Amino acid sequence: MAEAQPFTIEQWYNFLSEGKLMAVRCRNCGAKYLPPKPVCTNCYSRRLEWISLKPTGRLITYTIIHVAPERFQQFVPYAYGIVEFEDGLRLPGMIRDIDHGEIQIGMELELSFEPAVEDWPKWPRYYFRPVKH
Amino acid sequence: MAEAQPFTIEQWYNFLSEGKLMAVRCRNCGAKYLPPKPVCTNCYSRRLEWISLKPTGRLITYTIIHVAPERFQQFVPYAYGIVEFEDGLRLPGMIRDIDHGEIQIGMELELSFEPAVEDWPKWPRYYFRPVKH
Amino acid sequence: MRGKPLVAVVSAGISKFGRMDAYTGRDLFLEAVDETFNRCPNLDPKMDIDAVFVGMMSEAFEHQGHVAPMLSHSAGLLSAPAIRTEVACASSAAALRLGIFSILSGMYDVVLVGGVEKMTKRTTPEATEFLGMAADFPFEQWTGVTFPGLYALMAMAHMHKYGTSEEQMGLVAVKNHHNGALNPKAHLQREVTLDKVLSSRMIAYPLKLYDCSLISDGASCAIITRPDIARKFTDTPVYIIGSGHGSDALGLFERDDLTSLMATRRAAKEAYEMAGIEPKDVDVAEVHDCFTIAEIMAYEDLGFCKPGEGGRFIEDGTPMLDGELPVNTSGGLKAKGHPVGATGIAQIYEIFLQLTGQADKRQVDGCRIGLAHNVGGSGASCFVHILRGEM
Amino acid sequence: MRGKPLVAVVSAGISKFGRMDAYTGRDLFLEAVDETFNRCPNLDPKMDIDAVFVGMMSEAFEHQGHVAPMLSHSAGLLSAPAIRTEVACASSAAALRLGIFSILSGMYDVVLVGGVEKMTKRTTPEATEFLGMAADFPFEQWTGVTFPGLYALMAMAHMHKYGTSEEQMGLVAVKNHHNGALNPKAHLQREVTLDKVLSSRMIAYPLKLYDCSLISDGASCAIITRPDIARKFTDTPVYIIGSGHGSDALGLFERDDLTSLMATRRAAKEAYEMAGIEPKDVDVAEVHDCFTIAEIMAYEDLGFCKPGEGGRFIEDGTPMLDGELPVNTSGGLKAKGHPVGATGIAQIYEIFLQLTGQADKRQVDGCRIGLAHNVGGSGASCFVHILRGEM
Ligand SMILES: [Zn+2]
Ligand SMILES: [Zn+2]
Repeated sequence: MAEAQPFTIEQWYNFLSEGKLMAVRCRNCGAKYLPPKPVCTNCYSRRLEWISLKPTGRLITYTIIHVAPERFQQFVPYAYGIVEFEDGLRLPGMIRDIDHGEIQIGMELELSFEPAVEDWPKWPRYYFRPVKH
Repeated sequence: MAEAQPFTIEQWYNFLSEGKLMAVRCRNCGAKYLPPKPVCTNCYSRRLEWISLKPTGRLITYTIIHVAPERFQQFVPYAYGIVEFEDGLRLPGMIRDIDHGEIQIGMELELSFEPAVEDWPKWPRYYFRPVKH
Repeated sequence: MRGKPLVAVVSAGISKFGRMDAYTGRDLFLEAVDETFNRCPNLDPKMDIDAVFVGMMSEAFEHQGHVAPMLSHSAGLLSAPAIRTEVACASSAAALRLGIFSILSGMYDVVLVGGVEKMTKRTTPEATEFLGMAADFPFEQWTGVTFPGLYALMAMAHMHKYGTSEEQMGLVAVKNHHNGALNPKAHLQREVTLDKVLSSRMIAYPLKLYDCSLISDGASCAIITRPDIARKFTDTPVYIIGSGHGSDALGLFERDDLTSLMATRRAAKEAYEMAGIEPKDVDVAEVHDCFTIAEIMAYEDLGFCKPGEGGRFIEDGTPMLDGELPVNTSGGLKAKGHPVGATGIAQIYEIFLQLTGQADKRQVDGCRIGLAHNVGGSGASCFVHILRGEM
Repeated sequence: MRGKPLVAVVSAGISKFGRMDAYTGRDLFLEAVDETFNRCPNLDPKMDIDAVFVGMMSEAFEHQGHVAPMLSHSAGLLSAPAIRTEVACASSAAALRLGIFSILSGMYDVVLVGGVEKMTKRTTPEATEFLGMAADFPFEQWTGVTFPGLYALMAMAHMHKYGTSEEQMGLVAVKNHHNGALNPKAHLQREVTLDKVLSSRMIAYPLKLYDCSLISDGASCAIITRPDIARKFTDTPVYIIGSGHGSDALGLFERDDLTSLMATRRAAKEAYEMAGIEPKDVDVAEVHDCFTIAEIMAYEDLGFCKPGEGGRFIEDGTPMLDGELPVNTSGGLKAKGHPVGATGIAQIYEIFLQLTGQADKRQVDGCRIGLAHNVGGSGASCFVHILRGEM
């Protein structure tokens, strides 16, 4: 448990704040994890490595949220969806910089990287936006 | 469940904000409750009544609190104890208006009544102080 | 042995559901306990009850953890040790399942199971925040999803894959409000039209206000015993003959299929097999309609209809009060209300009433097999219980 | 049948306890699970484990409820249904007890039980606030008490009634730091002098900083099975032969006696009777030393000495590592650390190591009977488990 870059969610957000979308790969069995985890739970090996993912993927499903908790009230109404990257790895998040009427299941979206917040949990945020070709 | 003055904790704090220390008595078996409850759990009768208690009692045990959560930080260090009223009914609370060195187990204290706060849970607070003879 | 009674339900009770301004959680719980004891005069609470299992979702609403001994003591059961179970909105079904295990283990003979949630003293943004804590924090809460949002993501996937319509979802709300209007304990006791549902304000597209269950205060309670001693307490015991529990990934994004809850399918399989029955044998069901799409998915995942046919199932009228398989006769979470920790046992209460002929205006004639389906969060937990009456 | 094994513990593991900056709760849990699986190569986690019960005290620290399926899935056990238990600081002992019930019920053969709490990423006022939620809100939290404050009220009553001294309490801290210094998993691995304890800063008179347990991150895990299949998994199973659970009023002010925990006395009575042993038969014990006064009360309530003699019991050296009945060989909550939800099973882990001769520098020679005592909050919940090794 003394790795310089432990295979944990905290470290994943550290990478995100450096502009990197990362996942964990097991060097024993090849299983990939997003969210990351410190042990491969396919083969229970600890021979893990960080791999970077291309930060663009396909929209699986989405919604438009009109009622939100306090801290997201400023964005209402906002689009929110699940995006699938390579190897079936997925993340959920807000979809911005797009007309809500133009959102379609199956469309390509890319991940944006935001700075980390000051207070707990001191993580950066991220969101999705249309790919600029 | 449609009583004007239901036998609940909410109603107990309503009474407190009116300067009344109340308890619940069962008219069936005579059991007394502080905290109040809407059913006598000695005999499971609902024939209850509110009774008022004399707001002075005897200190059972106490401490001096030096580390407190945010909202009580302003009072640190503060004395805190458990006071027993008539019939063995007890309440815990801060002890104020007294030198900490003069606090003694067994001493007589009286309840103070404070106004209700604005935000949740909209209850008044109370504390204990030496009886002014 | 299939269909063998696991335990008997000998009594049950719930508080009024709704906005109960004068009541804290422990006071509501005592109301549910009081109805339960009143229905069962042969029970001596202090002598007979061996233990208490109680479900509550969140300590945040009343800033109160460690509620199990508090509720047990407040109900006058100081000598019955008490444990809280938490699996979000399925917390009290978990309490029931563990109560069943504890009786089967031989450690206890009579157990009080219950649930409670006191929600309405908080603002709507606060309640949204507290309920949201049952979603994955690092990836779901942190990125701005809400519970209606999570079910909306499933609704969109279901519509996309199967052509399920907003009208079909709306019909679930119409049905459940119809039933709720017949239930004096329900939070909302009034009918709604499909038009009103469809024109209600948007919460998370495509889910509108009337697609969402209610934020309510409430508590629930049941007494379960060893089957062989049930008649000491009542002449009309109801037997639990199947209990199923399934789990899934917490994050919706970590699940393969977004149009079905694997946790429900697993729980249903376990419960049906234990009970030795099939979906077609169910006479009356309480299912987890936290959102209308959830009830449609429940029809499919419980095997009442095929995958993708949940929309047509409600259109055809099968789950109506006068249909072939009445679903949510109580009004469901939609109209009866959804004090989350109380919901699982409140479903058992409704099935208990139905199977003992005590459901008054919403009584289903000649029902013998009842099913209760309770889901936690966006579907990472599910419990299915199957009950059999003696009528 | 007295002393009959209820279940076997075939493996156990804990994460490092302490300030684990890089780890969220689920990552810590996986660390505990990983040690557990490594100690038990004959176990096939995905095939063998039927269910997961996990204790966690508060959703507030990580803004995360519904943790049971999250932890189970994160540990690779997607098909094992998972339930969280919560009774404050005794949450994972509750998970163990329900795991035992579930095996005795015949529903499961192999169960993973565990606990977790991730506490140190929050500020001390936040942690004080979150821990405080396990006290009665309407009368205790609302009027300004803290957890050190509640135990200080008991300490004052104990001192007043029995003449117990601050020095005697301090000796508990000295002992537990001595043991913690021998435990590589402990949060603080250094000895302290009585002088340092007595001169540390006041937290809640008469309790000083070194009278208080640590705010720590950590997770714990154990595998329990039907006794008759235990040897499939290990050559050195440890048997749980007694399980006791007691509850009390949540509010300290509602209890008759402030110098003793009725919940402990009840749990101990049940556990001793089930195990068919007496306090003098215990060879090694982990007791709930959230504050030094709690360990002194535990000596008395567990029957290791008479009421009021707990202070002399530590003075006489009986619970020292080389004494007649070593208590908290792990360092206890005081030095090993107190990630509250993890504590109950972490005690089982220490007893498992002791009874299988794996406790290294802190090994108690020839121990056969071990006891674990886990208290929730200010004493409204208590669990006692008695374990027997084969050595
Ligand atoms: Zn692998
Ligand atoms: Zn009475």
